[in-house]
Amino acid sequence: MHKCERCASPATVHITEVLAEAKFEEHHVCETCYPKYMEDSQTKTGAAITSDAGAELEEALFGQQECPDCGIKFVDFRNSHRLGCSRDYQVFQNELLPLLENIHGETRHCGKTPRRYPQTKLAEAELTQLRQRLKRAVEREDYEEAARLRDQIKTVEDA
Amino acid sequence: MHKCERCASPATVHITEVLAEAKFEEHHVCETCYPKYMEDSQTKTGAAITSDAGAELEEALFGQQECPDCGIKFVDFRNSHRLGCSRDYQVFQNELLPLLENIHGETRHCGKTPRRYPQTKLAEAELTQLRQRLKRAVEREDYEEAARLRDQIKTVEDA
Amino acid sequence: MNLDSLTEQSGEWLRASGPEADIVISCRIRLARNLSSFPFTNRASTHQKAEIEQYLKGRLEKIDFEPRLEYVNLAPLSALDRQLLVERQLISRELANSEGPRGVAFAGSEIISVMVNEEDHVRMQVIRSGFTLDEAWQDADRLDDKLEEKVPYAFNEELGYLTACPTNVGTGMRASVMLHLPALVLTKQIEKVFRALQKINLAVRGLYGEGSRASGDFYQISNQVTLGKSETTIINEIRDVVPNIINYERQARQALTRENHAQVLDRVRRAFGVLKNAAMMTSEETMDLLSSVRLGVNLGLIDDIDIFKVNELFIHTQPAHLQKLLGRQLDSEERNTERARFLRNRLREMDSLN
Amino acid sequence: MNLDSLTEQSGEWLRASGPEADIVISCRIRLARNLSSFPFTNRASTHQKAEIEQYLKGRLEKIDFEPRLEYVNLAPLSALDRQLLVERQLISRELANSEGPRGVAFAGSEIISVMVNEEDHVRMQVIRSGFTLDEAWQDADRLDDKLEEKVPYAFNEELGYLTACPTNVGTGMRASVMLHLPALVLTKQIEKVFRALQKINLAVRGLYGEGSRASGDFYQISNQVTLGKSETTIINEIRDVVPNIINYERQARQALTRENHAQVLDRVRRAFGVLKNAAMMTSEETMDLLSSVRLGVNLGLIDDIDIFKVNELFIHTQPAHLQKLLGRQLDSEERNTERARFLRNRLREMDSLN
Repeated sequence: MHKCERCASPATVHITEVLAEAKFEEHHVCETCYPKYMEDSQTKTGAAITSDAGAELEEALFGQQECPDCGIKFVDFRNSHRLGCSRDYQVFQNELLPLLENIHGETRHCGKTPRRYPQTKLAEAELTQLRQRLKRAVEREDYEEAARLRDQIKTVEDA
Repeated sequence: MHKCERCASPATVHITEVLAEAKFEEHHVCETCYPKYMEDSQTKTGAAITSDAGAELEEALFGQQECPDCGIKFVDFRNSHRLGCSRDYQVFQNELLPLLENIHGETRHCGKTPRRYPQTKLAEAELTQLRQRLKRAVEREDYEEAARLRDQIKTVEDA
Repeated sequence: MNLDSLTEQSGEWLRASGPEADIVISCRIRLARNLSSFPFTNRASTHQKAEIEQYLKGRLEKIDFEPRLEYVNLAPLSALDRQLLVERQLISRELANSEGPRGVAFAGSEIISVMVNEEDHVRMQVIRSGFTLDEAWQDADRLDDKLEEKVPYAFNEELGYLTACPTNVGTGMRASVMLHLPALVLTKQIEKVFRALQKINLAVRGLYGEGSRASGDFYQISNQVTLGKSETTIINEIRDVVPNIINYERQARQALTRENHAQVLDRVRRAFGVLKNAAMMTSEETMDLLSSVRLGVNLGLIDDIDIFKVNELFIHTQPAHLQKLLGRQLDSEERNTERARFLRNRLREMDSLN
Repeated sequence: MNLDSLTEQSGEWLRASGPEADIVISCRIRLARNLSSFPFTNRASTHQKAEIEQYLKGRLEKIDFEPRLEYVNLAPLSALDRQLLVERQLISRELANSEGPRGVAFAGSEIISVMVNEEDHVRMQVIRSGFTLDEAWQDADRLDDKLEEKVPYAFNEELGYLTACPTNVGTGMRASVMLHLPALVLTKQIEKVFRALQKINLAVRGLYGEGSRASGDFYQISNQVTLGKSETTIINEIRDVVPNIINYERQARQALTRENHAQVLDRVRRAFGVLKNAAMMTSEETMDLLSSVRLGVNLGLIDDIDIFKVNELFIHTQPAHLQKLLGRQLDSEERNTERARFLRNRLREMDSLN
């Protein structure tokens, strides 16, 4: 069991600070010292750590969640620096987001997307558009156009 | 002025110890400490130093001789490690002999002799021999031999 | 695939062709991908890893992509053969030393390789000679598209490609440029380059990746950030900074030639002399000496030596290559003797050819 | 005498001929003599020194001795020319750097030289290649006899030949043997040899005499005692101890070849490689590298190189020789460049001749 690094009490709050190049630094403090630790680390390394530490406090205070798919806890990730499966990104979202913010400075992907993935997305957007155009065609009683759109929607839906 | 290396009095005895490879070591003691120094150095490095030191004491107590040819004193040799002329070997004989003993372990030359030098020596020995043979020839009345020896002695004497 | 034949050829990335090839050895794009329906490699059971391997092997061999990739099962290979693949940069040291079902698919040209069951299920890479980041990215992108036609990737719209380590999430891309910077090292300006690159979130590593010493004055510059920027943005950032480093190295080379010509010439000549004559030679010393020779060739201080041949020596003198070339296992001392002999013969051959 | 011509030839003592020439470079006998009618050099006025010089020059040029000695007046010579004579061991560093009328008589073969107004009025020496102490003594003895016919020496029956320093009195003879002991240095046994020699009153010095570093693994062994022993006794003592050192060095060489063959081969080859390729080279490094090469030739690790040529390089790369060979004054940096060039050309020449 860890002792608080600021007093002799048992540590109940365990903080992982993320440094450059995916290196991690462990900190262990007790609940009494935690606000003071927060204050110091905020002035030292900025807000990102604070939210990370905040998530950690939550975890420490309200119990540890486990991924239903791969079975890891966030502490396992902290020890191995590896996640167990892709679902972990959702399960530990609160803990991971500040960490990602810290590593990448961003939390939203804006690069390449798998072709098959946007195909369905694209289809949905297309369908929405086609259905709107169908609705407008019916409103102006252009049934030739409505028939063409109906067939087109059927083709996209079946794709 | 040097102080005695054994007490605080002014040093009156100056000793040069000769070490290996013509290196020298200076020692300065007062007359009171000198016998003790002698005793120690005798047990330490043997009799040679003692005689050297004895010569030094003599020099220190009875004044410094100067070579009439080149004008150096023994102290000049001690400083430069070079003698001034060949006569110095006679002038400073008392000081040099223990030093030579120390460097070479011997004090008498027994190597090569210049040919011209022993030629006279040889001539003397030869003459002595020839004169003895002449005396014996005369004794046994061999005057032919005596005449030959007389001429031979004359030749050597004239050489 | 007969791995022994690898030693008879050289990876394309060693060819010393392409733009700025005197300073830019190679460009590399690496993409990390995972299958959505399996746990990440570190949490997968041996059985699951075998399934993943089987699944990916089948698809890799069938994808509509030229050149055709050939799959090599790593588990049954000897440590020596795996080390050989590491030295050729076809697989990572981590994959070589890990356990369980795993493999690599690559084509003869060695431009493209796809690791299976590395830290992520799929790690594909493209290495090209010279300053060719865009071309490498085009290849990698195309390969990725083709594989994705057959394989459902773990992806979410928010975080992009999901990877075992959050440092790779997003694009899953590591773009890197391998530079030979002997003059910046000699003039002690390399630290300045490090600091500048770190400021703009670019990482600097040695020849064999993370944690390896920058021996032979080789430095690999790569992106740290994989999330929140598109692949082309990341590549553009590196593509824009590399010419500055190239210029900096060129200036250092010119300054050396101008102000310390004799010293540099001496260093180069001595390195050449030792390489051509020594009877024992460690891998580390080889790298350092070859680096000086490479600088000498580029500065025109050593005539008529093919820079490609020098590049090749860097790889062929690595422990596994050496043992493969000689056809037998060697202990460390034997390697040092054989490495020296190999260098002597090769360099004298070159000399007499010219 | 045109000193420049000296650089086109080599002293006999370098010839690497004679018994045990792989280890014994040369033997040297030096006799100190003074004129009885003058103060020693250090107490002689400039006028007296001029008289001494005039007197000795005349007699040296007329003595009935083969080879004919030619007298060189040192005072008007440049520092470079004097240094040249030092490097060839024809004069001492002390004589080169002293002041006033002084000179040296020697013959073309450079076996014999007679210094005038060194520490003693006359210092004659004979240097011969190989382990040839007796021959050297015979030459020196004969030359001494011939000079003594014309010149009254300072001598007394008690102390023998009288010299400016009592360390030379008696025979006035210093007999020395120059040994090349690289294996004893490499195996760190050389200190043992020193201690043993000191115990029996023999001195050990470097290549250029008293106080000089033993660079190139050359060691000069000589008698300390000059009084109370005849010349032949002194020479016998040295002649008897040298074979032990030779054997000790040979054993060390055999042990190296047997137990550290690869390391020695590596050392020798690297030295050769650096010498044939470097662009800058100090005199000190040259000595050390040539020493390794010399060892290599003697161990048969380098083929077909004439050991005489290697011996010659030791001398021809000394500062004054180098400048003479190039026909101009050089500063220290230029010398290092030209020395390297000289070594490259010479060693490559040798290689291609073989």
